[in-house]
Amino acid sequence: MAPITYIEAIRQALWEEMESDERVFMIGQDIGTYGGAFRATAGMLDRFGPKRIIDSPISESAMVGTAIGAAMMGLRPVVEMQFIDFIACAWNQLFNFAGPNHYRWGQSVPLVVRGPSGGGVRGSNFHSQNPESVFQHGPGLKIVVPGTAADARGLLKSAIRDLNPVLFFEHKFLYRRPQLKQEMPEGDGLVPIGKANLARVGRDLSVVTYGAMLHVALEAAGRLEADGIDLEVLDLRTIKPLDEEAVLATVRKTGRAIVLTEEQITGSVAGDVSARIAEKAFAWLDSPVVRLCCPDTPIPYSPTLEDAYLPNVDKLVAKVRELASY
Amino acid sequence: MAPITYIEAIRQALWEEMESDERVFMIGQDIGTYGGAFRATAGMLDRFGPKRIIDSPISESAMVGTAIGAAMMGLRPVVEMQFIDFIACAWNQLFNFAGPNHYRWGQSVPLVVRGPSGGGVRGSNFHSQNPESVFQHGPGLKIVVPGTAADARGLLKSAIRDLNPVLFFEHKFLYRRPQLKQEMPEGDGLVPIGKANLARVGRDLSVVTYGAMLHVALEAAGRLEADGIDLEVLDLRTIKPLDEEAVLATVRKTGRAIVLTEEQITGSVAGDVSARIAEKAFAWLDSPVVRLCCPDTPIPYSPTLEDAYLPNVDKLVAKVRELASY
Amino acid sequence: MSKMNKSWGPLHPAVEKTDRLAKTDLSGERQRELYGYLKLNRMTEDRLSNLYRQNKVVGGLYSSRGQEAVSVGSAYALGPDDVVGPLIRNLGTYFVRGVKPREIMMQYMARADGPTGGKDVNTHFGDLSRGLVAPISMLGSLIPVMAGVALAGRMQGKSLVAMTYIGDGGTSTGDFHEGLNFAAVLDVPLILIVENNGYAYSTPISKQMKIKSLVVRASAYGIAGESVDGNDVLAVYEATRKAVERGRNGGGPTLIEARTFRMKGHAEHDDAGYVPKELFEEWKEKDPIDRFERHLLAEGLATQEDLDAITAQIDEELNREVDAALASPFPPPERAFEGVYAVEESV
Amino acid sequence: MSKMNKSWGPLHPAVEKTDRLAKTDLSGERQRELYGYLKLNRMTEDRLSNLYRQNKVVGGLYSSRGQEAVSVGSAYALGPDDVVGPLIRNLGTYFVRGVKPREIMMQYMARADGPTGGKDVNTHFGDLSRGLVAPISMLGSLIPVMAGVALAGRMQGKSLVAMTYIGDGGTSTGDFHEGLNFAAVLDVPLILIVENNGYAYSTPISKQMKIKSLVVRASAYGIAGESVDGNDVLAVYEATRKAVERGRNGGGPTLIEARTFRMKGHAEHDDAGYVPKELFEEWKEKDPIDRFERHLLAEGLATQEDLDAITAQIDEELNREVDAALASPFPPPERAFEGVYAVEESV
Ligand SMILES: Cc1ncc(C[n+]2csc(CCOP(=O)(O)OP(=O)(O)O)c2C)c(N)n1
Ligand SMILES: Cc1ncc(C[n+]2csc(CCOP(=O)(O)OP(=O)(O)O)c2C)c(N)n1
Ligand SMILES: [Mg+2]
Ligand SMILES: [Mg+2]
Repeated sequence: MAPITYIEAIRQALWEEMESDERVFMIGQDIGTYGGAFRATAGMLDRFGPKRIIDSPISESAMVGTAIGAAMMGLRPVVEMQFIDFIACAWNQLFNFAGPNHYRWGQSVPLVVRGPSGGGVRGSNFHSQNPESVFQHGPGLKIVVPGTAADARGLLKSAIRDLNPVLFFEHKFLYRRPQLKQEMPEGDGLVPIGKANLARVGRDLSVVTYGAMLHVALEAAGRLEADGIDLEVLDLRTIKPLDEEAVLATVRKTGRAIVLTEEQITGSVAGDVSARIAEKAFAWLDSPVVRLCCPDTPIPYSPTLEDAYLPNVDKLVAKVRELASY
Repeated sequence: MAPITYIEAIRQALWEEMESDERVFMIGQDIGTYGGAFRATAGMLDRFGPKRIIDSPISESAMVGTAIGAAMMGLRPVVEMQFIDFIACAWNQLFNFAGPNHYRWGQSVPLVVRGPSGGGVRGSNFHSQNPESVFQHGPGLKIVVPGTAADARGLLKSAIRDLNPVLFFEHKFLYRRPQLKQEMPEGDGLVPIGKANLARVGRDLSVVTYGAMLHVALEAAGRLEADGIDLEVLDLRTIKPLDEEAVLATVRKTGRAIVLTEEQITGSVAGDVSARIAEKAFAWLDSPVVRLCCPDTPIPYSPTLEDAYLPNVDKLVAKVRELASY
Repeated sequence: MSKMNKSWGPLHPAVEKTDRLAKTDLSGERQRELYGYLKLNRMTEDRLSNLYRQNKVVGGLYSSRGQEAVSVGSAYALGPDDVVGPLIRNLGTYFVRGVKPREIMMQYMARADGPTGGKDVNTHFGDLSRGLVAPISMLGSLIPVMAGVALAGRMQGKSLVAMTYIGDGGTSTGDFHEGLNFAAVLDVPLILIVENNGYAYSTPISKQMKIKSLVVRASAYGIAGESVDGNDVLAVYEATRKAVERGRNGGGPTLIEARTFRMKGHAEHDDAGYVPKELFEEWKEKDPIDRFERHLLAEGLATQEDLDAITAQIDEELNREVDAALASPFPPPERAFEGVYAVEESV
Repeated sequence: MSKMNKSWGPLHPAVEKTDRLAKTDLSGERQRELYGYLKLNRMTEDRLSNLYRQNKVVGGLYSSRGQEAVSVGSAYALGPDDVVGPLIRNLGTYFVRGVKPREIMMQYMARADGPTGGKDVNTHFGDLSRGLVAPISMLGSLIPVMAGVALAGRMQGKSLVAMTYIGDGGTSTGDFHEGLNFAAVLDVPLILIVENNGYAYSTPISKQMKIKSLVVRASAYGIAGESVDGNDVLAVYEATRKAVERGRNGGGPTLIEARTFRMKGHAEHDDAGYVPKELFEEWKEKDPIDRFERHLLAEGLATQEDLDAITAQIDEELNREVDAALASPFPPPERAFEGVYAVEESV
């Protein structure tokens, strides 16, 4: 089969799960007639009908609440946030209802909330957020952040089949990158939630990352070869539950770590990963654990400002050089 | 003047700021006639009248939204959450409206949202939360977490006078502890936001903490004297902006750190503090940076369960002993 | 205070003192059953108050005294496959769904054998095999969730209806609006019982909203609405029965305002000093159980002996229930760390 | 699609095609001023479309074509001390408040000299000295915020009113409900213009709500409500003027539904293929600017030459504005790191 983009892989995963499991249905704004703001559900209304492709009012809290109720009844709702930033309006339902439910009274809530996250597209502060940083604290939630097309497909399928509430944060900067086109594996190509992927094997320093930053890390690794620095790149893929073993393993191997993420640095996933390293791989560390993130500002709009705000290959290369000579 | 409790100190701060600045007013559920679920506003309706003590409908998002509007107009609203857990329903207003506003278009939003947080009172998952962990990521917000009566008063006054949106998380377990009774300083006794307090000077190991856990740390310190272990205890007091210098200073001095907080460990403030230490005080570290927090579960109700869930003196003492011999 | 009282009074359509209750086709036997649930509700709460005074209740204690007819009457109109999401003041609903008093008691006392094993508090438990969904504390949140239950039922080809409750105070939440509008636009069989008891904690409805009756909110969503005497168990039952029928027949959601009164404080610790005494006196006259008793006697559906026998039987049952609940230990500490994620299907 | 169309049609009370506009006391001069704002709104958007095609607009571009009368008519009824929180489709409101086209253009083009210096996008800026509060993207959020502005005004002894907008789609948010109820119960002078243009992105109102007109929502909060022809600038102006008067006199909030139509896609990239062509044709006939033009001519308030002169003058102004906007550079990168916290009073 022909290689497909990240967003096509998402659409394929949705489509196939809708085909194979009639419990799966979707709720989202403009996902029916329009096929979704990013076309993730294009054609689905015709194929699956309005009972399973539900065009929603602008009510994120009710979208998620409704999904919770339906999930408890045995269905498999998938909620699309038009932009993931609007998940803020469903915070309470996710953080307080969906997440703790199984612990509280034993009732599973198998649902997925998915949508476009991330910056680099000049979306400004309300169309560029990365909400994994705030949701990682929520007991009972799972958080998935695919960085490649095959992972997007395989992880989304796993998310839909999971018995727990899964937040599936797609990176919109990756949606149509031609470089990310990939052939999909035969069959389901399920990728397990909770398993990181060693995206590049290296010797000298570990970059722990995910999402769009994965590609920054890989590009930097290529550039640093010339310096004789051999980067190892770990793609977390899942933020919660985190594959701590994989994180510790790479750091124990290289002795040096940079956690590279696209989020404001305070309260970041990077901080959490870094804390685990400092606590559990301390004896193996040859240098400080460095977080390369965004500054603690809202996400600015102007290209000059957003470029200054986002991590990039230059910034990573500089950090690696600094750290390698520590 | 006679020593007063933590909650009385809060009431005093509110009262005095209401007296001295007519721009200050309050919005909250049952804060008028009833004087607040925890009596923080007792007597205020009579003194200040219903225009400045506004009994609110059950609309946390509108409470905060209204406060934002009033703050932009030059007033100084103080919003009470009946239990801080309900701040979840105002997440979007705080995270997306109040926090980023000044960065986005230069308009300050001087407001305070305050209320009872924290566990240990058998409140179960929706009356025991510590929301600093999730809000710490929000650009533009300030977060204050007093651990003593005098700090509660001095920091609340500073919060009300601050030009930015300040989340003021009181610990309800401390509200009426007789041991916390303190004489208030003369005058305003302002405590600056953003300044940690070295609550105990020690030699061997730093415990970085705040809120109710401050007292756990101090009690453990007393107990550990018998072992010949001399704890230094740093009370953060402010979570955002964090007094990173004070954190690094104590760690550089003792070479060992435990970050002790009452929050689920993943995505915690403890993780963030720990990451800063691992990045910026690495060369001074003699042992891993340890986070002593709660497990990644909702907050359970039953005393046996909640006691197992919460950090306490025994757990801290054990960790310190383990780490001291690293 | 007296101003508050005055402004509150007219906002709250007076509930008739009369013993003439709503017309119903319910048999005498079923009406006696209803009576049993009402008494079970009240008598269990009396026992809980005792346990509270003995410091056996770990957290707060909430009472539905004076409002029992709302929970019992509405729940009684549901079928076995329907699903309901009660709130903290809907003990009666739990009983009608088959929950035993010991379950509630163990929840309040945080015991190992309670439905959540001590993990959560009071009525915060559910059980879909009995058609029960647990609330969270954040008021309003259950409304969209129960809309989802109703939607799922329809998608699964079941003819179930979903029902939940909200207080006058809880109607001010965003989720009330989003949930009802969502249910309306999807036309799902959701019944929302708006329990208008005049107060939200200490806040009278005059400070909660500017409208006189909550039933006008139904038209804001284009759904059916009815306002009933919430202290008449038959009126509540009949209104709910009609709403259930409407829901099953594809008629979409119904909002039912039940006008009632909270005869105690917000919780056991609250003496409700902010409620004018006359209101308590006025509403004592309208006590839903007393009224129903008088109705049963007047209509010849029960003798005083019948009623006494029901009461005595409940009393005895409650002795056993209290003993059983007290016999349950606190949960072992390790349980705190278990069960965050589901590893097998719940349904 | 045609089903959607049908179901949408009757939900949306037809706006008269007639040129007979609402009665007003506005002088000819002021009506010509209104006309100028309408044209400025539309012509600026045409320029923005050009800039967009030239890839000068950094993000998306949103148009209010066909809805100009709502923004302009409502804003024109405000006084200098009133405060308004416009949304993305309320360019006209910004102009009436004294904003210059270059400010909007620089916002869209992310330039250093725009009101946010490139930090935020399009109409996401405010300026209290001109009575403007910036929106955030999350629809509904501005409603409680503007209630707070109104409350503050009253507390400060000013007689200001606060006004904001919401689309038919945005009415489904929790904040719409919480904010309006809050404003109602506090009786603050908030005016909410519900801009019912039949669609939220691709979603017709039949999928957004089950009601036929949004003005019924006013009664759900016990506040004044009115539904007006949103393509008649005078009708919008007059309804708002009355609401302003009501608000200033302590009469509390008003909800005004303005019935209109979005003549382009949701944003420049959207061809609105989901909107039946006939609707566009139908509404083209009701174009608010054409209608107002015919009114001015018919009533003898302006000659064709007057109108042409206004247009020519705006055209010239816009040449200068575009040049000025294009002359502004992108902001220096360091600015990204500045200004998170306020260090001095803004007001
Ligand atoms: C969103 C939210 N805010 C605040 C609270 C705190 N609280 C618990 S019950 C209550 C009053 C509820 O009043 P009402 O809805 O009228 O129900 P009633 O207690 O009268 O049955 C409040 C404010 C809450 N549970 N949820
Ligand atoms: C809370 C929220 N959810 C989703 C969106 C994405 N979104 C932006 S505009 C829009 C449609 C808005 O429709 P309407 O309110 O009718 O306004 P109109 O575009 O017609 O002016 C949507 C869904 C948003 N801005 N806010
Ligand atoms: Mg009530
Ligand atoms: Mg619209």
